[in-house]
Amino acid sequence: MHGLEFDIAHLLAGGMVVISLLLLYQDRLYALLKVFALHSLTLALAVGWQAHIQEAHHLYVTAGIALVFKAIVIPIALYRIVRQLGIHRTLEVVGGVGRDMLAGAALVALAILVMLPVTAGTDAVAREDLAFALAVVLLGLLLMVNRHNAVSLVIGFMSLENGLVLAAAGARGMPLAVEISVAFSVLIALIVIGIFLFRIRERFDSVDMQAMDAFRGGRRR
Amino acid sequence: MSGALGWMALAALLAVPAGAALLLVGLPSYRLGAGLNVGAALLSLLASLILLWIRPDANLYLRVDDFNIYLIVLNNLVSLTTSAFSAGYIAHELESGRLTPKYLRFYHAMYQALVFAMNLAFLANNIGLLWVAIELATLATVLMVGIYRTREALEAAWKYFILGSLGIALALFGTILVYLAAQPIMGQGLPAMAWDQLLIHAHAFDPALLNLAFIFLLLGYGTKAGLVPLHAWLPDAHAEGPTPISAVLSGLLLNVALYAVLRFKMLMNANPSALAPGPLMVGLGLSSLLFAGCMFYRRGDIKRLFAYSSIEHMGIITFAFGMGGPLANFAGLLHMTMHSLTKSAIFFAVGHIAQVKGTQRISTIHGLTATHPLLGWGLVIGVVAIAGMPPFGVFMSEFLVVSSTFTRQPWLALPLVAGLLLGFGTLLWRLHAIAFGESQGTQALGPAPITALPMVTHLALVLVAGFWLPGPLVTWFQNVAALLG
Amino acid sequence: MPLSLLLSLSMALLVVGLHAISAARRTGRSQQTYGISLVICVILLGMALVHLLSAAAPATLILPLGLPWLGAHFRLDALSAFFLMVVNLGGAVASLFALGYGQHEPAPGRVLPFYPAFLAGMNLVLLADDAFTFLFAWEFMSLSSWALVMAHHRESANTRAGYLYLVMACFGTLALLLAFGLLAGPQGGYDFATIRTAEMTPGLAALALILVLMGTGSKAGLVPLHVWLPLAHPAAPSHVSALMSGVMTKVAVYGFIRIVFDLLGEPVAWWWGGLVLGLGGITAVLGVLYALMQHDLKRLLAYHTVENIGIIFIGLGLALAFQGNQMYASAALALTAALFHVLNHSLFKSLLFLGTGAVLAATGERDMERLGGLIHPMPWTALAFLIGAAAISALPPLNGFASEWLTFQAILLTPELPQWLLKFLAPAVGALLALSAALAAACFVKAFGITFLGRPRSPAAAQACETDRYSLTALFTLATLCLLAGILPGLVVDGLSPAVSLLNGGARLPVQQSQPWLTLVPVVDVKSTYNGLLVLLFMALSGILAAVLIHRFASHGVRRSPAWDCGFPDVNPAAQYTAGSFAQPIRRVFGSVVFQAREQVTMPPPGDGRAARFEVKMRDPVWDYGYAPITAAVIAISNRFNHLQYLTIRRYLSLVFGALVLLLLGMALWR
Amino acid sequence: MALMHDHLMQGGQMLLLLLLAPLLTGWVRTLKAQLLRRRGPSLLQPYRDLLKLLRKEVVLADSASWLFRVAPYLIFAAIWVAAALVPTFASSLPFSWSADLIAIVALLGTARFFLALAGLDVGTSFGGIGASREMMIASLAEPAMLMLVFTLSLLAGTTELSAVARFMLTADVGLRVSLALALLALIMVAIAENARIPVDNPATHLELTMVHEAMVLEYSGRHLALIELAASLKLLLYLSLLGCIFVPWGMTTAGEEATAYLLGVAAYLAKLGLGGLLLALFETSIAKMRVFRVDQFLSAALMLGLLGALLLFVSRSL
Repeated sequence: MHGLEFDIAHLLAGGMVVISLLLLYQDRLYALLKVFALHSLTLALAVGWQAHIQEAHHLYVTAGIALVFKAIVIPIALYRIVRQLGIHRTLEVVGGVGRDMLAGAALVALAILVMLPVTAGTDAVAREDLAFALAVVLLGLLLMVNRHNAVSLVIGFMSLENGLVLAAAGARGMPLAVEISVAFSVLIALIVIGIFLFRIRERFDSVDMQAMDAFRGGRRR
Repeated sequence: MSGALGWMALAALLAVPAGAALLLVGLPSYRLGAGLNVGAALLSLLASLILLWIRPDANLYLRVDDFNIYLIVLNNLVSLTTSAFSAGYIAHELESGRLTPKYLRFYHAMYQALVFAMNLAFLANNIGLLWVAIELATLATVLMVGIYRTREALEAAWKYFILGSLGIALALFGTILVYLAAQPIMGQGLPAMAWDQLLIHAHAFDPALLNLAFIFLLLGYGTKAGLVPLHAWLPDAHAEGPTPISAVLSGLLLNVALYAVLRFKMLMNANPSALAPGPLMVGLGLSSLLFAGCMFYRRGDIKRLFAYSSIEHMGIITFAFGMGGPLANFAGLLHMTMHSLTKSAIFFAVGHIAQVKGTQRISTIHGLTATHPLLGWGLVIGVVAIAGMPPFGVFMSEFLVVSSTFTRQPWLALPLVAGLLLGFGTLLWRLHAIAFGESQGTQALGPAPITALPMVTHLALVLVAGFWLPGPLVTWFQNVAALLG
Repeated sequence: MPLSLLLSLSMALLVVGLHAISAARRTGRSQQTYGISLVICVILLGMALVHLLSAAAPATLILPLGLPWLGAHFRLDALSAFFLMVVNLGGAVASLFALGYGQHEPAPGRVLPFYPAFLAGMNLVLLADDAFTFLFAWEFMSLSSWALVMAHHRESANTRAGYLYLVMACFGTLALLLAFGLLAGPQGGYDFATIRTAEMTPGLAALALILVLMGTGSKAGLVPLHVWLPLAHPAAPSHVSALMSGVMTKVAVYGFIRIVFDLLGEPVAWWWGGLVLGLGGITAVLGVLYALMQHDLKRLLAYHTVENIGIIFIGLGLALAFQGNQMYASAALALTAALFHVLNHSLFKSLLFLGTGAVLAATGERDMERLGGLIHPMPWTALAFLIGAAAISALPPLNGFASEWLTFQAILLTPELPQWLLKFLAPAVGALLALSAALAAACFVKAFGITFLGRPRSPAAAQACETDRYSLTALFTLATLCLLAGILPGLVVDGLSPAVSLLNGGARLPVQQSQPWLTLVPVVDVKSTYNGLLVLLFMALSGILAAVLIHRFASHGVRRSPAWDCGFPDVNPAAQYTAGSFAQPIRRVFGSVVFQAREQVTMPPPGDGRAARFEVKMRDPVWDYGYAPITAAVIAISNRFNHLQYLTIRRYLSLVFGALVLLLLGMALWR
Repeated sequence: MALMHDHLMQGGQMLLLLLLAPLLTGWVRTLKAQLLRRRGPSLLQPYRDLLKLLRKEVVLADSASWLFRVAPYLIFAAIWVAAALVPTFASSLPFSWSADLIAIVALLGTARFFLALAGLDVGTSFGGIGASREMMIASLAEPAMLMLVFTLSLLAGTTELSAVARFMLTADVGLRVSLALALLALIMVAIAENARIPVDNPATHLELTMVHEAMVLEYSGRHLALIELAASLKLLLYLSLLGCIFVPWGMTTAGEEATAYLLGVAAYLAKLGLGGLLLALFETSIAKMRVFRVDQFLSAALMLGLLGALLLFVSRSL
């Protein structure tokens, strides 16, 4: 039976990594949002599964949070923002998707290389989850680094948070404090980002960060 | 009984700022708001002073120990003086129309929220709670940095927000890893996240996991502490936000982040087979020191200049703690304190100067000592003090750092000394241009001497600390230095 | 308890400074400040003299200040007493001078608070007995003097001088800091008593010596660390220049002696002496050559400070060389010469700077090319300045000659040294010393001749009038001391013998007072002797005799008439010899080598009305090859790094990202 | 009695120098004239000049200061004292220990210092020329002289002249290379210091190459007399210095009977005469050099002196 549990956890966590790679692959904003929703959905499933096999019921809450907020609310909200800002649909990728995929693969390898020997102490599920979580985090970072667009930057950040949640869920018996903090931080993050996007809307014509880079601090002095 | 009083004080430390924040949101009059701001800060300072004598014993969420208590007192002291300074500062901002009362309500509320978050961060006995508190502090400061809503301000806040939340994320990952390392030994649940418990059992943790955790924590909280190459948010956030916030950022928030790093360093030290955190911290410290030294020369904005000076000193402090040992640790703690006081004093002076001159451009500020003696000499004294010259406190810490380093690691002392000299030279170059020479620009009247009181207080404290440290404080530093190993 | 009194007096100086902050605005307060400083300095001077002459035992004191677990240690022994005497003598005379001169000060608010603080700082350095207190006072001294240099901050030159000064001071302090770090060891035994007893490996001791040379040399003005000195000393008000040049450099010398002779102590490697000796010789000659090229009177004097520091370090280097070979009798001679010259230089350099101050106050000019003929309006100042000039040019029977004579005698003992390097070095340094003495004479013929003699070159010089009586009193006090120290060197040598024996394992010079006619007899069995008193007597006798005889028996008629000048006297004072033209022969001989001096004459063709032009281009080798590259490098690096301020958020993120990946890779590969 | 006698000796020597100095100058002049096939003035002409100058009144330039009037006496006193400290016909005179060779050099320096100042005092261009060139020459001549002092003191173990002279009389000097170098250096320095050809021309005026004469151009009457006398004293000093160091034979030591003194005086006079002759020969046989080659001439002297000293430093340890 353990084998099955393990396989499913593995499947879900691995699925998240794959979806992160998919995020990297996207070059259109709406598609990016959809894929991100998928990402969060997978997260919800993974966390739920963890709750099941750890009999840690508070994790169901986490799963719920992930499902509701990250898979539904946030994508819709961002979708709204994008539409009402009317920002151009395509987002140019810095230096080609292909290179991103290569870098992503390398990062996944690095994550596994680092994590597997480290967590020899803990049980196999945690190891897998942690390795994949780290991979997701790194991929999210890569997404943030490689996009000019503010919205996709936010999405990269979110997928990174997803990775964190995955890790938290993977850690057996991690007290509720963490989930709360995660959800709470994500919430705050969303609000702030929303404010930001609107503020930016007031000041700039687009959410494209290049527009803001034009006013980088100190240059005018 | 005393325990009860202690708990009350502790509760006050958290409740007063939180309550004040809620109140201030709704308070229309900015005068009242400023007054309430000062009052709340004063109350929490008193509470922290009570904690100085009466310490409640720790529970799983909060605790007061040697290490954090003096930082808490320092924190509330500086927040008090800064709130006093900001009262005068804000009034002028209203006159000059850069801020509207609506934003002021927001500003004061955020100020108290920030104080609350920082107190919470210091008091937290739970690494998760610590993390939450620092996140909260970041968000509050982000909002305040952006408050002028100029393009530059927004962009600075945006930069700060993105880099800050990234750091926070990394720190969370590190926290989770620490829990993972603790969980097999200490079982699941809250104790596995409590400082005191962790310290007791740290020797048995999986060293490899701890190492990984420390890397994430160092990068995460190091971003908040503005260590090069994670520093990018710091200069702009200092330069674009209101000056009181710059003072709080440099004087306090950096300390909070460093405090977190040190906590985890203690954890690493407790585990014999984990990698020594020293070299990493020394490396980051040196890079910050040298980098900042190079950046002074070309700075045109006075606040950005001193923001880089904060980076430099964070580098020195990190270096000192990285070296470890009783002398270096003592020096690091002393330097933390002195830097908070001096740097916030400098920012007070800079705030007034920028308001008087109506600009932050160094190229348009000359001969301050002639036109505005109080501000000019205040700035000179502050810079001389921060540059590590007697009779000011920083001299003692730099004396200890350099001399103790040279006997242990001569090859580390050379870049350190080179960096110090470089920073000294480039910073003083700027100071000479600002404070001396033929005066330029507006000869507008300086602020009333009374508003310079916070600056004078800080400088006086630093001066006294230069040649005399009170006994209790010394024993304190020594105990903490021993704790830090 | 004299020590506690000394300390409280120094503290009193600080209080005076604080009080002056509030008082600076009001008139007459400058008199008050300087008066109190004068009184305190005189008391300190008296106490130091008593301690030195009574050869009292060292007194120590610990205050609960400074490093908390260590406390602030203070100690008064023969060495510090001698230097206290030097410092407070200079301080007293400068304060006396300032009683009059201070009233010409345009910005008293920037001078009065820092002047007493500066004095206090110097006194504290001499009394400090642990590393922290020493450096604390040392840096405080630098800081207060920096503030005094910045007093007239509106001239950009002064600001630059102050900046360079402060940076060099920081450099020196850091070097000393490292040195003390070595001496104190990892346990951090910072008090001098511990350091004295601590054992050091030769390698570390050598490293410490080099660091101390850098630290104290940068303050004393050893070449190549002297660049700040000729800029900073003249920038300050003249009485402060006198203090900085005449006294503060001596405090630096004290630092060197204290650390190298007292704290490092035995054993001394022989090459230490060679190093210091060579540096001293180079410093002496380069200093005077720089001075010869100057037209600014104060800067000329500052460069002469560099020269005299070189002479002092020659003595110290010889002492080290002798101590390295356990030749303590000879070491005693060298040390005596060095300390004697310390005293002498503080006397005549203060005198000269104060005289320059009087000239500055009377004419508002420092540039010699715009002075001249001042001997007529201000004869007394001229006389005092002349005595100072003769003394610094090492002319008998004045004091400069006595100490340089002793230095020569010490050099004449070097053939006893076993090491070949020293054998070759010593006579070469002797030649350098002789050269610098001769050049100094030339330089002061120029300084005095162009400034005071001839005809006024500017209206300001023509309308000058004699300075006030406070200043004159100060000037003649110093002049008298110069003469006394010159004709009674034996007494001085005996006076500073306790300090010498303290540093020299008990060995000292033979007692001089027992000699007939107070003759100076450095080494008993070597029969070289000098007697300033007799020389003075002879000269006075023969001169007076000649005068009396001639006026008695030959004519004593005098007729005034225009100058003869071979028949075509030039009416225009501008046709006189100027400082530049006076220095031209020497510039041709030495300057073309050292400074790559190039002369360029543009002579318009006949019939062309334009004036002919004569230009001299000189390069400062030390600056061009030592400092300019460093500054250029710093600026270049700053410009390169400056881009990092303007990256995009994405780039900053990738910085963090890169750091993370790098560390993770490290982790992965580490195991 | 003996002390009295010694003091008489000292005084006698000083007077003797004073009397001999003009004679030496006259002697050199006459010889030069003879060598140039001129009749030339009589030996006593310098005395007549001095007396004449002494009787004349002083003509002071308007811009002359008190220094200008004091300087001649100072210069004369310094040089006379210096000369008096050089053993002439008798070594170890009672006051010879009051100043050694270094002090003598320095005393000459004092005289030069004030002479140069006097040259600058009136504020004429000629005075300036003279002063600046004199100091340039001195800045090289003095070190050379001191190198000579080193050499001697290394040999004799002292810098005191009469002791050196006594040492030179003893056998253990031997022939040394460094002594020869020192002799050469001393001669060159002497030529430069006494403003003789080829460095300077004592007999010239109104020439842009003059050094010494340019400085004293404004002097007249008794002042000029004193300066002239000082100049001839200086020449005498250098000759007797050469004599007592390199040809010390015939020199008596104090406290002997009269015949010895007579012998000593005779030997001394002989040395002076010979020295004068050689000087005259040299001066007539060579042409004056350009002012800006003087420095090479003197740095050669300096190098010779340094070389001599170094050789000794090294040979001492062999």
